[in-house]
Amino acid sequence: MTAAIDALLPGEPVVLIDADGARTPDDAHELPAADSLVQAYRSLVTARRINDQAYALVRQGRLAVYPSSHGQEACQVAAAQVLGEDDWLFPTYRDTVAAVLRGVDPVGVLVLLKGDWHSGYDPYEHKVAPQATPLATQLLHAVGVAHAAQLRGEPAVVMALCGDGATSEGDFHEALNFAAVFGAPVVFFVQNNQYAISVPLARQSVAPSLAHKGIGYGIPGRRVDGNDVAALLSVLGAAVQRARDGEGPQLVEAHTYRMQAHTNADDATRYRADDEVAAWERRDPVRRIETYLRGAGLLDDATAAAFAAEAEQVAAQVRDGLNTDVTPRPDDLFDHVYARRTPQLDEQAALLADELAAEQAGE
Amino acid sequence: MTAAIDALLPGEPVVLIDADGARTPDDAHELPAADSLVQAYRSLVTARRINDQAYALVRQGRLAVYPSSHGQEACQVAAAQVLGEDDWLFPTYRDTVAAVLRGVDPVGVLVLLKGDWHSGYDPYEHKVAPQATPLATQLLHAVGVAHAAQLRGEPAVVMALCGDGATSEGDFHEALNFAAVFGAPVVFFVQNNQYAISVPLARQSVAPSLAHKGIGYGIPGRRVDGNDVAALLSVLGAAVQRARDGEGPQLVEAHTYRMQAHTNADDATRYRADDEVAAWERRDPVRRIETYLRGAGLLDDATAAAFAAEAEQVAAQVRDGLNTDVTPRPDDLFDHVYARRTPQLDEQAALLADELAAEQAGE
Amino acid sequence: MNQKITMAQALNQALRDALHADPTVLVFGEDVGPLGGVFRITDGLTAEFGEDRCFDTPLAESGIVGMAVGLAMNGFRPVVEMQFDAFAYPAFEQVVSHVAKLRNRTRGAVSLPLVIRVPYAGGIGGVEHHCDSSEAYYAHTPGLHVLAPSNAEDAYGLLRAAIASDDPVVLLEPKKLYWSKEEVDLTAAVPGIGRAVVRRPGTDATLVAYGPSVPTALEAAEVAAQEGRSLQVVDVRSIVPFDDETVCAAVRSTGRAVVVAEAAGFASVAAEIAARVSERCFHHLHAPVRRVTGFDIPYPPPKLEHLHLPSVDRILDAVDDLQWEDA
Amino acid sequence: MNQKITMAQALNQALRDALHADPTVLVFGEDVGPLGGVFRITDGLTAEFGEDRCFDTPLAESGIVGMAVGLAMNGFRPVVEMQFDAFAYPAFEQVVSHVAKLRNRTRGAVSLPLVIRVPYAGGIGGVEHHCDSSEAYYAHTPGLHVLAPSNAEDAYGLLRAAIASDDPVVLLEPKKLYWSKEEVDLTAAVPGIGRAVVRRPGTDATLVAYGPSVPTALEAAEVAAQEGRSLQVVDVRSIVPFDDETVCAAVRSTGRAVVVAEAAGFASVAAEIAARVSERCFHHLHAPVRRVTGFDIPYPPPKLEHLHLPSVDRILDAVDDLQWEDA
Ligand SMILES: Cc1ncc(C[n+]2csc(CCOP(=O)(O)OP(=O)(O)O)c2C)c(N)n1
Ligand SMILES: Cc1ncc(C[n+]2csc(CCOP(=O)(O)OP(=O)(O)O)c2C)c(N)n1
Ligand SMILES: [Mg+2]
Ligand SMILES: [Mg+2]
Repeated sequence: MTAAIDALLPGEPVVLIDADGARTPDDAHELPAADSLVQAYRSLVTARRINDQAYALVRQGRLAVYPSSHGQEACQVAAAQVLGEDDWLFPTYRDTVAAVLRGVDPVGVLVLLKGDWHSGYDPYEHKVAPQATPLATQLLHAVGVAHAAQLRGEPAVVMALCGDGATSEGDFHEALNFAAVFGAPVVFFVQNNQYAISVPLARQSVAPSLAHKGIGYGIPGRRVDGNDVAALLSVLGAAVQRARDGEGPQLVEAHTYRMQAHTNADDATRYRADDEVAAWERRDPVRRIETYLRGAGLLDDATAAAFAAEAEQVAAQVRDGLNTDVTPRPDDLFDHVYARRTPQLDEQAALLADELAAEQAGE
Repeated sequence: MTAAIDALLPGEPVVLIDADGARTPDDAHELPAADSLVQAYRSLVTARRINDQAYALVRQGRLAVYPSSHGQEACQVAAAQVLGEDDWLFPTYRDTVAAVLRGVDPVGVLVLLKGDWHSGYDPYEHKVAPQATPLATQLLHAVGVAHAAQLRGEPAVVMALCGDGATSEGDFHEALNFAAVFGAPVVFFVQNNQYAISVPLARQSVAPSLAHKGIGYGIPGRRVDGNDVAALLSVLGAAVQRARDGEGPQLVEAHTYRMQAHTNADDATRYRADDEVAAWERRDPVRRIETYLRGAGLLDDATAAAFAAEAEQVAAQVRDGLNTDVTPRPDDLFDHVYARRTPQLDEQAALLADELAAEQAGE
Repeated sequence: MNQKITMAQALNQALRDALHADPTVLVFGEDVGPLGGVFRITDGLTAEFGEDRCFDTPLAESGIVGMAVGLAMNGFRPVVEMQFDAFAYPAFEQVVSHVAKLRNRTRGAVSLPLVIRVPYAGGIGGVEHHCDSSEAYYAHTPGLHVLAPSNAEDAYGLLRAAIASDDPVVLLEPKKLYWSKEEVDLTAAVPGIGRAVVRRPGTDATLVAYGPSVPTALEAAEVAAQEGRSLQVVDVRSIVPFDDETVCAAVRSTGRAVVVAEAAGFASVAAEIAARVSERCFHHLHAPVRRVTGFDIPYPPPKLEHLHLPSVDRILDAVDDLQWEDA
Repeated sequence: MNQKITMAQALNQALRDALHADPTVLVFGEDVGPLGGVFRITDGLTAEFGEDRCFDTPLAESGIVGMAVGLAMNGFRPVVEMQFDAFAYPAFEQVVSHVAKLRNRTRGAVSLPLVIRVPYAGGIGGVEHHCDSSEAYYAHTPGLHVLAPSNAEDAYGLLRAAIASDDPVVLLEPKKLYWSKEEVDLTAAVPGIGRAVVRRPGTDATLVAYGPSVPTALEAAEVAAQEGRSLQVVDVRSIVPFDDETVCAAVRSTGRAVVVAEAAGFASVAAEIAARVSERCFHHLHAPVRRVTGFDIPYPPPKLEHLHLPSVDRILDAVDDLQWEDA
C-alpha cells in the first residue's frame, strides 16, 4: 500500500518556456500542443483583463475588495484548462479568474465582493465549489466530492486550490492524508506566491519545498514554474490524468508571485521591497507565452487583437454586471438557513417584515 | 533556512540488539554504554511490573481503566532515560510508565484512572506535563514550552510523545511545523504501535513511514526498532543532543506493538489476529535486552533478582496507594476553575454546601 | 411489534434500516468499521454493507466532517460519528463555518444532508473530555438542527428523521442511556424534528428537560408525586428547531417551571429555554423560572460528578423554591 | 492626561505598555509582526521590542493557541491575535479542552496567563466569516474570562487587566469601534475584570448591552429621551465573570429591561442575561425581559447586515413593547 520514496520526491521546478519566452532544454516533458498553448494565451489575456478590471472597480467603489491573482494568471488558466466538464474545481477567494474560465458568470463570482450575497453562482452548474475563505477547509470538501465520484465509479477528478500560507493549517494535513488513504482523485494545487498577506514563505515553512509535504502522506509532489503556463499545463494535466487513471492524489506546487497587495485593503510596502516585485515583473506569465507563441509563429497581430477584444468584452460584461445595483431580498435572510424555515425564523421574518412595512408606511 | 533532503530522509529502522538478544551488524551506531543499558533493563523490569500491576488493579475494580504500554516499555524507558532534569516530558494517557520513570509518584499518575482527579501530580515538580487525552494537542504545548526555554537561553529539551493514530490530527502538523519554523528544541517521539484503538496503520497512512512526515516540515526523521531499548537510547539520545545543541526538532518513529487491548474496555480480538500478537510476543523488549546483558556478562542472577525486588516494591507502592480511598473535597469543584472564584461560582458552591449540610443533618 | 432493546441497539437498527433503505447513506468515523464503534452503535454494519458503506477513517475529526461535507455535496448522505463529545471540537470550524452555512451561502443550491452523531454528556464515570455536554455550541450556531433523544424509541426515530433530513443534524446521544433497556416500537411514527412531547402530565409545575436529564426529571416527578406535588415533565427532544408551542403551553398550564440540563448553565440551552419561557409565559408565571444545570465548571472527575449533575434532590429543591406561598 | 485616540490606538498602547512593564509578555499571531496586524493593533511593536517579543507565526490558529499554552506554562504571558472572529474556530479544541481547563486539571498547579484577542462582530460591511459574534462559545466554556469593551478607555484598561490576569482571557474587540475617536484617560484606574458599569442613568427601562451594541443602546436612549422616555444603559463589559450586582440593581430600579447584542439570539449571552435578570429581578419586573439580538441566521452579506443587526429602531420598538399600559 505504501509508496516508494523515489516516486514521491519532487524534482526541481519544471520550466518549459523560460522568462524570455524561449523553450528550455527540458526534454523530460513534452511541450503541450500548439492549440492548447494558444488557448492558454487567449485565457491569459482575459484573465489579466479581469484582474485589472476588478481592481479598477474597487478603486471606483463598485467592489468592496478584490484579492487579485495578477501575476498568478498562468496558474489560474492552467487549473481551469486541464479539467474536463465533469471534473470539479475548488477555488479560494483569490481564484476568481479560474472560476470564470471554467464558465461561471464573472458577475456571479464577484457579487460576494460587492456585498450582494455570499456566493453568486450555483456550484453545480459548472462544478465549481463556492470560493473558500477559511483557509484549507475546502481541501477536505474536495476529498469528499472526489471520494463520492470514486464510490460511484465516475472518472471525475477534483482540482483543489490553496495558497502557501494555507499549507500550515491542520486541514491541509488532514485533507492530503484522507485523499492518500482513500486514493481519492484529487489534485492539490498550491499557488505559492511567496506570501500569506505579509508573512513570507520562510516564516511558513522551512521544508525543502512545499511539494515535499506530499511525501509524508505517500503523495507524489511536483514543482513547477507558476509563471510558465506551458509547464503548468503539462504538470497539472499529468496529475489530472494520473488521478483519473485511479492512481490517486498528487500535490503540485507552483512558484509564482502576487504582484499586487493581498487585497486593496493591504499595504504591501510594509513587508516587501520594490526590487523584489520588479524582479517578478520580469517573469510575467502573459508576456512570456506571448513571446514564445509569436516567435514560434503561432500568434499573429490579428489573433492577438481578437483575443484582446474578447477580453475587453468580458471586462465590459463585468463592468456592466457590477454597475447594476441589485438589492437583495430581505427574505433571503431567512429562506436558506434550512430547507424549510423554523418557527423561530418565521417569527423573526415577520418581525422584520413588520418593521419594513412600518418604515414604508412612515415614509 | 531550508534543509537539504538527504539530511531529512529517515533510513531503515535502527536495530542494535535483535529479537534474539544479539548485537546486530549495525556499525553506524555505537551501542550505549553498559551502565546505561543495565539502567535501562532495570527500568524495563519496573515498567513491565507497573503495567501488569495496573492491569490487575483494573480487574480488581481499583482502577476504572488502564491504557497499558505492555510491549512498548522500551519506548517508555528510553524516552525518560535520555532526558536531563531540566528537560520536559509530554506524555499521553498511555505513557504512565514514562512519567513514573521520570520520578512522578505512580499513585499521582494513576489517580486520573481512579476517578479522584484529572491530574494527580504537579507538572512542575518533575517537568512532566499532564497526560494528554485529546490526541496530538499536547505537541503544540511542547513546542511552546520548548520555545520558552529557547527565548530564555536555557538548554532544556522537550520530549513530546504521541501514537501512530495521533499523527493524522491537524495539531500534529501544526506542532511539527511550528517547531521547525522556530527551531524549537523538541523531540517528537511517535510510538507506532500499529493501531489506533481498532484502526490499523494502513488506514492511518500510506506514507513510506511515519518518520517521512518530518520531511514536509524540514525536520529530520528517524526510524527505530521500538522494542530495542539500546537502539532507542541511541536514536532518542542523539535527537535530544541535537536539539540541545540548537539544531532544532527531530521526529523519531519507533516500531512497536500494543500487546494488550487499547484499554481493558476494548476487545482487541475484534480487529486483530492472535498470530499477529504472538509474532510480536517473540520480540518482547524486556527479554531481548536481558538476553543481551546476560550474554555479555553484564547481568547476573543476583542483580536481576534485585531489580525484580525493586519493581515489586514499586508495584506494592502502587497497590497500597490505590487501595486507600481518597474522597475528593467538594470545594475542589470550584476552587481551581480560576485563580479566584467568580461570584457565580461562590453562589454555586454555597448551593452545594447547603445541600451537603442538609444531607448530613438529614442523616 | 414492540421489543425490549437498548438505545444503542435502537441506534444500530436505525443505521441498518437507513443503509438498507437508501444506497446513498454512508457511515464513517473512528473505529466504526470492524470494531463497530467504541459504543458498538455501528456493530456489524461493515460486515453487512461492505467497506464502501461503513468505514474507518484516519484519526482526524475535522477531516471526517470536512470529507462528509464533500460527500454530501456530491450525492451522499453521510452519517459520521464523533467518538466522544469533546473529541468533536477539532471539527468545530468545519461544523460552524461550513456544515451550518453552506446551504445559506449558496442560497439553497447546495444542501447538506449529513448527520453528526455525538455520544455526549456524563454520568458514566468517565474521565475528562469524555463527558462534555456540548449542545450549546451547536444550538447557538444557526443552520444546524440539534436533537437529543431521551429513550430508545426516540433515538431510533430521530436518527431516521435526521438521516432523511436535507439539513445537517447534530444528534446528541446520551451515553448514560445507551444501555438502558426499554420497550420500543420501531414502527412507531418517526417523531418529526421540531416536536417536544409531554412525558408526564402534571398540574403544579413543569420540568423542562432533554436527553439524559429526562429520566432524572421523571424520577423527580415520581418522588414529588409521593409527596403530593404534581409535576409535569416536558421532553424537549428537538433543541433546534425548538417547539415553543408545546413547551409554552405546558408551562402556562402550571405557571411554574424548572429547566433541567447537565451542561454548565451559563449561556446554555437551559438559559435559552428559561429566557424564552420567561418572556413568552410572563403573565402566567407565579414564580421565576428556575434552572437546575451543571455548575459553571469543567466536567469534574468521576468521584465528584454526582455532585455536579442535576439530581432528583436538586430538582425538588428548585421546585420547592417556586414561591408556593404566593400561589 | 486625556487624549483623543481610537480604540485601535488604545489597544496598541496597552500592548506597548504591557511589553514595557513586563518582559514575559509576548505578542504573536498572523501578520502581527512587521505588518502590525490587519487592523494595525500591533503596529510598531516588532520594531520597538524585537522579533522575540512580537512575531509572526505560521498560518495556523490551533498552533498559535497551542503554542501559547506551552509558553504560558513555562513562564510567559502570551497575547495572541486571531485575525478575525471566525478564524478563531480552528483553535476551538485548544481553547475549550486546554486553555479553559488546564488550571482546573492540575488543581491550580498550572496557571495560564494568556490573552486571546479576537477582533469580532459586524457592522463593517465585511464578507462572511469576518463578522461573527462568537462570544457565546467562549462564555459558555467554564475557565475562560470573556471581556468586551465598548470604548477606547475600557479597551485599554481591559487589555491591561487581561494581560495582568493569571487566568486566560478572551478579549472581544468590536471591529466596528476600532476607528472611532474618543477622549481617553489612559491613566484611569483599570476597570476590574467582572465589573459592569451604568453608562447612562434612566428611570423608565434598562438597556443591557456590551461591546459593539453599547453605542447603539446609548443612541437609542438618546432618541428615547427626545421622545420623553428615560432609558438607563448598562454596559456589561465583563461577560464572564458577570456582574449580577450592577446589572440586577439597574433592572430592579426601572422594572423593565431589554438586552441588546449582535449575536444570534438562541442560546446566547443575551439569553443568559435575560434568564438571570428574569429570575433574579422577577418581582420587580413590570414586563417580560425582551431581547434585541441578531436573527438566528448565518451572518448576512454586507447589503443586508443593517437588517440583521440590532438597530436603534428595533431597540425602541422593543422598549415600546414593555407593556407600559400595565405599569
Ligand atoms: C482559517 C483562516 N485564518 C485566517 C484567515 C485570514 N486570511 C485570509 S487570506 C490569508 C493569507 C493566506 O495566504 P495564502 O494561503 O498564501 O494565500 P494567498 O492569499 O497568498 O493567495 C489570511 C491569513 C482565513 N481566511 N482563514
Ligand atoms: C481528538 C481525539 N479524538 C479521539 C480520541 C479518542 N481516542 C483515544 S485513544 C485513540 C486512539 C489513539 O491511537 P494512537 O495515537 O495510535 O495511540 P495509542 O492509543 O495506540 O497509543 C482514540 C481514537 C481522542 N482521545 N482525542
Ligand atoms: Mg500566498
Ligand atoms: Mg497506536
